[in-house]
Amino acid sequence: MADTPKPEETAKIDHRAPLFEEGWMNKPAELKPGIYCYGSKPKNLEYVGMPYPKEWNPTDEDWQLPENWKEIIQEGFKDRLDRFRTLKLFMDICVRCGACADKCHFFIGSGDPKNMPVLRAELLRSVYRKNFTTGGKILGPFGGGRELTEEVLKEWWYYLYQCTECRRCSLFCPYGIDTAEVTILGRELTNLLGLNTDWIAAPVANCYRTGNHLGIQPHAYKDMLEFFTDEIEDITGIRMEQDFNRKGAEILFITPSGDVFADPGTYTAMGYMMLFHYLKSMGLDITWSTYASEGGNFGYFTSHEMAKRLNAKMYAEAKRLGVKWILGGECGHMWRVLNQYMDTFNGPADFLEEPVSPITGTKFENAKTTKMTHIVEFTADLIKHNKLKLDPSRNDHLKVTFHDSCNPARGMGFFEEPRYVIKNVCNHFYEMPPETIREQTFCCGSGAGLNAGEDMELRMRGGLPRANAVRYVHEKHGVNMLSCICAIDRAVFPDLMRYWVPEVDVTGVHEMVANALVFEGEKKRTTDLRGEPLPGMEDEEDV
Amino acid sequence: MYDGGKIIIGLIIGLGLLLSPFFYNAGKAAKAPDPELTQKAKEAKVCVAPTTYMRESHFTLLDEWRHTVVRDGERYYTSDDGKKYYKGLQTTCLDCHSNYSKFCELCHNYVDVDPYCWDCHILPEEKK
Amino acid sequence: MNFFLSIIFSFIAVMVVVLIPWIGVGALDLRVLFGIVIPYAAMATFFVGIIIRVIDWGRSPVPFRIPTTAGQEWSFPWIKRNRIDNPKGLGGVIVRMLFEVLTFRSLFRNTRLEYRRTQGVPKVDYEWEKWLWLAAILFHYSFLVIFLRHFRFFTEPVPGFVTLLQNLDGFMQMGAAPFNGFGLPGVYLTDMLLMAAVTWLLLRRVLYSQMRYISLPADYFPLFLILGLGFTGMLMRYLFRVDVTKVKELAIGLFKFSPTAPEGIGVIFYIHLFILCVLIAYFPFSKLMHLAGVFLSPTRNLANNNRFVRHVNPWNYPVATHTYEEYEDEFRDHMIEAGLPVEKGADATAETEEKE
Amino acid sequence: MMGVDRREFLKITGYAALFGLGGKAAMDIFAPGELEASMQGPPLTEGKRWAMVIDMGKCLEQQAKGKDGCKACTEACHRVHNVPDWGNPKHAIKWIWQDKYEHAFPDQPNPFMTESVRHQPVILLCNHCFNPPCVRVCPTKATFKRESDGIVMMDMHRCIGCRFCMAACPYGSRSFNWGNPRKAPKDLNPDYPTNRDYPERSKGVVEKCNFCAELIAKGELPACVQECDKIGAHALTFGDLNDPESNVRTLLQEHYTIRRKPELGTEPNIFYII
Amino acid sequence: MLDRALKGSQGYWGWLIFLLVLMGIGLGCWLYQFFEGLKITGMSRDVSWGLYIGQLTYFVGVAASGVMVVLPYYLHDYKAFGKITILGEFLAVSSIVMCLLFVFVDLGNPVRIMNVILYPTPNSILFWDMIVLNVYMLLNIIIGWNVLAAERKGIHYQKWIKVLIYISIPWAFSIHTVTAFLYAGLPGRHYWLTSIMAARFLSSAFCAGPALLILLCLIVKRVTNFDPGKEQIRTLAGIVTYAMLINVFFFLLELFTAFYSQIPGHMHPIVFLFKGLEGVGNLAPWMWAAAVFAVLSLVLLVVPSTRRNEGTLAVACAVLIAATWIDKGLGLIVAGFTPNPFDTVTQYWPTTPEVLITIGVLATGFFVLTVLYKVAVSIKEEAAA
Repeated sequence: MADTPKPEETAKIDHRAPLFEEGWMNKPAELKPGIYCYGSKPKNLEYVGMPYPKEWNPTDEDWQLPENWKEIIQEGFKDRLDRFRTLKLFMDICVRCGACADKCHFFIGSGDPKNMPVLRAELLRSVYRKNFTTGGKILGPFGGGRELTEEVLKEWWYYLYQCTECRRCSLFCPYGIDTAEVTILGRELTNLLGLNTDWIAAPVANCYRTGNHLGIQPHAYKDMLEFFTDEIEDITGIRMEQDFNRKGAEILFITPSGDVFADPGTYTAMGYMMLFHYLKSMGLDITWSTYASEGGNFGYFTSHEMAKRLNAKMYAEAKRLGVKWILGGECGHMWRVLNQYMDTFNGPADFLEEPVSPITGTKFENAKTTKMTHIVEFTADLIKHNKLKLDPSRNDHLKVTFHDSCNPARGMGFFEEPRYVIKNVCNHFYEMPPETIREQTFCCGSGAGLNAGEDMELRMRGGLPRANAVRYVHEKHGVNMLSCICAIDRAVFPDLMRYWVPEVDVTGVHEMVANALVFEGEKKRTTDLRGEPLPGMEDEEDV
Repeated sequence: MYDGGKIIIGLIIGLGLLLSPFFYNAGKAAKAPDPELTQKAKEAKVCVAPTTYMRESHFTLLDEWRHTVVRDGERYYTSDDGKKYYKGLQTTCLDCHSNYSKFCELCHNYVDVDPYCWDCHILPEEKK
Repeated sequence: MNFFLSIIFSFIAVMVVVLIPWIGVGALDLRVLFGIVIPYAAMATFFVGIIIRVIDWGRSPVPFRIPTTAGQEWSFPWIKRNRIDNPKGLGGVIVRMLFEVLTFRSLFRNTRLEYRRTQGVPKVDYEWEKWLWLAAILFHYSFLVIFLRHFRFFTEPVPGFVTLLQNLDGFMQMGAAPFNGFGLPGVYLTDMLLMAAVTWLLLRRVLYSQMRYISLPADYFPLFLILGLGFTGMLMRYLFRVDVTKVKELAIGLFKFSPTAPEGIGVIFYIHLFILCVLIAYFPFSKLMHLAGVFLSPTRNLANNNRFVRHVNPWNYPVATHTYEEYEDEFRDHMIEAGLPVEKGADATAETEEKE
Repeated sequence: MMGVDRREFLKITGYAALFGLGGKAAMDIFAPGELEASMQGPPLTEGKRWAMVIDMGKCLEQQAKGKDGCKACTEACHRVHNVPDWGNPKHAIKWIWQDKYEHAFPDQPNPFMTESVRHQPVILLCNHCFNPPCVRVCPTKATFKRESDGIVMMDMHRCIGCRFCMAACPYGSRSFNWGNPRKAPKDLNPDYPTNRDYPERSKGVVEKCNFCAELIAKGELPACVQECDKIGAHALTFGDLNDPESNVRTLLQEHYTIRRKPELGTEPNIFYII
Repeated sequence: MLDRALKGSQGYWGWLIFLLVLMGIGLGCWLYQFFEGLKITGMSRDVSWGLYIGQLTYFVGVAASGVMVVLPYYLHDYKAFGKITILGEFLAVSSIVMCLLFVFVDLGNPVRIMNVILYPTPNSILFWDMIVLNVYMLLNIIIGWNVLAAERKGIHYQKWIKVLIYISIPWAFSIHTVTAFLYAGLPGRHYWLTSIMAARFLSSAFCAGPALLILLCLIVKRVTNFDPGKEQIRTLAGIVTYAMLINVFFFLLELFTAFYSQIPGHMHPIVFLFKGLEGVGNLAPWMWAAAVFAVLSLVLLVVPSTRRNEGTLAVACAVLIAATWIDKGLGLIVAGFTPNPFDTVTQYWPTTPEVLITIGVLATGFFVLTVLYKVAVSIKEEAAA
C-alpha cells in the first residue's frame, strides 16, 4: 500500500493542462500507486463465473490478455451499442463544451485532466470513432479516432475505476450525457477480459455466496445483531427480540451489511432495531434476512448482468418468506439500483402487495410496483403522523449537517425526507453551501467500489470537495456531525474527515432517530448509542 | 426500432420544418421579376451606372449621394461616361423610373425588402 | 494531436472549403455544379443522413429508465415535489425537455471551479459561469433567426412571419453608418450576435487550458465553418453585393425542383453556399447531431417513475443466481446451530453431501 | 466621420471586385478622383456666410396691403418643403413664420409702447447662428453647421429625435415631428405633399429652416426671398456676410439693425431693419 | 448566483408578476407611441421634454446616491455600511436601467439610438451622459456582483475590484454632475442656467436616494430574514437629514437670486411653478404640496426622536421622496421650458399613455431591483445562516 501524502501535499493541485503538449491521445496513463485498486483475484471471478480469471498486478507490463482480446472488446462494444441507446447516443452527441469538466470531484481533487468527465468518456469515444464510424476510420486522429492498444486498454482500466458513477457531470450536461453510464459499460468491457479490481470482485463473490459483501455467514450475522441488542439494553434498559428469516412476516427488511459490521454504521443498525421494537406494539411485523443480507449491489460496479444476479435475491427472499412488502435501509447504490433497475431486472413483483405503513395506514403510492420503501420515507411518515415520541434535545451535543448521497440524490430525487427526519430529531441542523448539496451534491469520493485501502490518496482527493463543504459549516457553525443515508458514506467519511476536517464525526439518520426516541419504561439515558455521555443529562439526575 | 412511433413523429416534425420550403413552393409559379423600363428610361439607354452595379448596389449609391449632398453639399454626380447628374432620388432616379410599381417594387417584393426611403421620399404618381 | 495541430488542420480544411468554389466558379464557371448539383447532394446527405442516424439510435433500446433527478421526487403529498426536474409523468418530461431545448437549462446551472490554497489548506469554491450558456443561447437563437430570415429567398410569396422577423431583427436602424453603405441595407442584430457568440465559443477553446486539452479538430472545424458562413454572408450583405433577385431565382429553383443557375451572381455567393453545403453534409456525421440527440437523451426524456411504473427491458434475459436452496445447503448447520429457521432439516445437508 | 474615408472605402470595395468577389466589378464605375467633379453653379453657390436681412418696414407695408396681412413667405416655404399643418399649435412645424413683436423680441418692449407696435407681426426663422447652441448639444451631429457657408443643417437620416436641440435653441426655431407628417389632418392639408420634388420627414425627427440649401445649390434664392420678391415687397434680402460688397453687407451699413437675443452670444445671421 | 432569483416565496413571485403586468402595459403603450409618434404624449413644441426626462433626472440622482453608502464604507472605513453597500449598488444599477429606458422611450427615433455610438460627439453633454451612465452601471454591476460573490464564498474580493470601487466614487458624482450639465449649459433657459445646478442635483440626490434606500431596507427587513441593521438606518437617516437641509438651502439661494435681482427671466419660472403664469398654473398645487412635504420631512428628520423611530422615519422618507420627486421629476423640466423663448406659456400635463409608459419603465426598474435584491439578500441569508 502506498503511503498517503499529507493533506498539505495533496492540496497542491494544478487544474491547468500544459499549453503545448502532445495531446491526451498519445499520452499513456501512468498508473500511480495510491490511485488504483489491486487487480481482481482469480478465485473471486471464478466463483461467479466471470471470464479470464488470473493472478495479475496492474503494474505488470503483461496483463495476460487473451489472444483475441481486441475482438472481444470489439464484439462487446458492438453488442452494448446495440443494447444501450444511451451508449450509442453518448458516443455520438458530445460536443465537448466542457461544462462537465470541473464538476467531477476527482478532477477537482486531482487536477488530472483525464478525470474530466468529458475526457473519461472520450477515452472510449476515441476508440468508438476509430472502430465504428467512417470519419474516424478515414481521418484517424484528425477525426478524433484512436487505435485500441494495450496502452489504451490500461488507460481505460485506470480511469474507469477512478469514477464513482455519481452522475454529477450529467446534471450539468446540456444533453444529459451521463458519464456514469459510459463508465458502467466501459467497466463491463474490461470485465470481458477479466480486468476488474479486487475490491469489487471480492464483494461480488461474497454477496453471491453469503448474501452480503463482507461475507458474513448467517450465524455471524445473527451474533452481531445480538451484540447490538445487548448494547441497546445497556443504554436504554430495554431488551428487544431478534427476528430472522421468518416466514409470514408482513415486511422484509434489507439494509447494507456495512451497517451490521462497521462503525459508525453499526449505530445506525441499532437505530433501525430500536425503531422496529418501538413500533412492534403498534403493529409492526418485520423480519431480517440472512440470505438477502445486503442492500448494496456490488454487481452494479461490474456489469448490468452481475447487478441483476445479485439483486435477484431480494425478490426471491421476499417471495420465499411470503412477506407483503420490503423495507430498505439507508443505502446509496442499493437505492440507485432499486429505483432505476430492480423492477426491470427482476420484476414484476406481483407476489408482493403495495406497501402500506401498518402504523399510519399511509399507502406508499410511489412504490407501487417495486413494493419497496425507503426507511427514511417510512420514518418521515411516522413523524408526520406523530407516531413517535421524540426528544430532540438528546441530540443537542450534535451540530449536524447532511450529505446528500449521490445515488439517492441524482438517481432518485430523495432530498426532503431525510431533512424532515433530521430536523425532527435534532435541534441544530445546518446546510452546506447550495452548490454542494441536493442535486449538486458531491460524492464521498469512494463510491462505486473504490473504498479500498490501497487507493487512499485517490479517495482523499475525490472527497476533497465534500470535505471542503463540511469544513465550511464546521468553521462557520461548529458542525461536528456529518449525517448521511448511505452505508458507503458511513464507511468512508470517517477517514475523509480525519484527513481533511478532523473533529467532525459521521452518523446515519436512524442513529439520531434512535437517540431521540423516547421509549416507555426505558431508563434515563445518560449516553447516546455510542456510549458517549449526553451533556446535561447527568445533571438532571442530580436534581 | 424502439420507441419508433415517437422517433418517427419527431423526425417528421423536425425534418418537416426544414423541408417546408419544398412544400411551400410546390405548385406555385414563383417567377423571377422582370422590371419594366419606362419609355424615358429606354430612350436614355444608360443609367448613372452600369445595370449590374445598379441591380446589386443602387442603395449604396443612393447612400453615397445622400451623404455627400446633405453633409458635404456636393450636389452633382459625374458618371463613368462623364455625364453629370443632379443627385436626387426623387428628382433624378424617379424622374426616369417613374413606374415604381413595375420597376422598384417588383424586385423589392420578390426578395421581401421594404426600404424606409419611402417614409419620407415621395413616390412618383403613376398613371394607371 | 495537440490543440495547435487541431486548429491548423481545421482552419486549413475550411480554407480549402472556401477555395474550392472560388476556383470552381470564379475561374472555371462551374455554376451548375456549385449552384445545383452540390446543393442537392448536400441536402440529400443531410436529410438521409439524419434519418439514418436517428433510426440507428432508435434501433438500440433503452433498457433501463435512468433519468437524472435534479429535484425532489414525488413522495408524500406534504412534501413539495419538483415537477420539472424530477418529473413523474409525461407532462413534466415535456416541460423539462422544453426547458432543456429552449433555454439550455442544464447549461444555465453551470459553475466554474475556483481553487485556492491558503497555508496548505485547500478551499474549493464555485462561481456561477454564465458565459458559455450566454454564448450558446445567443448562437443558437441567432442561427435560428438567420435561418428563418433566409426563407425570404426560399419562398414566394414570402410568408408574413419572415417579414416580421426581418423587421424585428433589423430594428436597430444602423443605416447611414459612417462607412458608406455599410448600414444599408439595415443591419441585423443576429448577424453580429452570431459572430460574437461563435467567436467566443472558439476563443474559449483556445484560452481555457481545460478546453484546449479536450478540444479536437471536430470541435474547431464546425466553428470555423460557421464563422466562414457568417462572414461570407455578412460580406455579401454589407460589402461585396450580389444580385439578390438572381440568388432567389436560384434558391427557389432548387426548392421547386426546376433548378437554374443564373448568370451574374458574385463568386462570394457560391462560397457562402458551398460552406453551407459542406456544413449540412457534414452534419449527420458529426457532433452537430446533438440537435436530434438531445431529444433522445434517456437521462432527460424519461420520467422518474420506476418505483410505480414498471419499465420493460426488451432484451432482459434470465441470469444465474445463487438460490436460497444453495445458500441454505451451504450454511444449514450453522443456521440450525444459531437458531435460525431453515427450510429443510439437518439431514438435508447430509443428503447433499452424500450426493457430492 | 469615422476613421475610414468614404472614398477609401469604395476603393476597398473596388479591390474586392477586382478579385471577382463581388461579381461584376464595381471598380470601373468609380475611378478615384472622378467623383470630385461638381457642377460649377452661378456665383450664389459660393457664399461663405449666408445671412438674411429682413426689412420690417417693407414687410409691414406689404402686410398692411392684405386684409389678413401677408403670409406669402411662410406659405411659399412650407409649400416647397412639404411642411404640414397639424392644426394644433403644440405640434406645429414652423420653418418661417410670424409672431408678435413682443414675443419675437421679449426683452425689447417697454410698458409704454403702443399696443399696435407691441403686436406688430415679425418674420421669424432659424437664425443660422454663427455659434449655434443646437449644434453644440446634438449627440449625433445630426444638426451641424456647414463649414462652407455657415448654414445650420439638419441630417434627417441621422436625427434620433432626442430634442436636445430644441431645449438648446433660444429662439424656438426648431420643430419636432410629433407625428407622421403623412398622417396630418387631410382637411388642413388637402394637396399634401405640396412639392413632389422635395422629401417629407419621418415622425420623430427635428426639422427647421435650412436656408433652402437645395435651391442655393442650384443658384437660386431661398423660396421665401423669391416669393417676397415675386409679390414685389422685397423685404427679405439674402446674401453673403463675408463679402464686404454683398447686398446684405450694404444693407447692414445703411440701416440700423437688430438681432434676436444678442446677449446670448449665438451671433444670429438674421438681421432686422426696424 | 442568479439562480437564487429563481426560487422564491409566493409573495415574491406575485410581486414580480404584478411588475410584469405593469411592464406589459407599458410596453403596449410604448408600441402605440412607437407607431403613432410622440404626439400621444403631453409634450409640445414649447415643452419638448416632460415626464420621461424628468424621471431620468430623478433616477440619475437615486443612482448617484449609492455612493452615500459606498463612500463611508470604503473611504472612511465605516464598517457598519459594509452590510448594505450591496443594496446601494444594486439600487444604483436598477436606477440606471430606468434612466436608460427613460431616454429610450423619449426618443423620437429609438431605432437609431446606435447613432450616438456610431457618431460619437464629444461636444454634446448627452453623449457624455450616455457614457457616464453606462460606465457607472457597469461599475456597479461588476463591483456589486463580485463583492457579493466573494462574500458568498467567504473570501476577500479581488484586488482589482478595489480599484474599480475607488473609481466608482467620483464617478457617482460625475453622473449627476453631467446630468446637471445637460440643463445648466443651455442659453436662454433661465431656470436651468445656474451654476449651482449640479450642486442642487447632488444635494437632492443625496437626500432622496438614501431616503429610498432606508425605505427599501425597512422593506427588506420586513419581508426577508436579512436585517440591514439599526445603526445603518440611523446613519443613513443622518445623511438624509443633512442632504435635505442643503437641498432646501440651495433652493432658497435660487429664490434669493431670482427675486432680489428681480430679473424677470429668473423669476418667471418660479412664479409659474408656485403661482402660475398667464393663466397656466397646473403645477402650483403640486409645488405647494412639495413645499409642505419638504418642511414636514425636515421636521421629522431634524427632531431626534422622530428620526430614530422607524415608523416616523419611514413617513419622513416617504414625504421627502414625494417632495424631491415633484421638484425634480416634474417641476424642474417643465419650468425650464416655461416661459418659452417667446415669453409665452404652454401648459404641459402628461397624458395617460405617457404615464403608463413611465410606470412601465419604473416597473422594469423595480423588477431588476427586486431580482438583484433577491440575489443579494439570499446570499446574505446564506452567509448569515
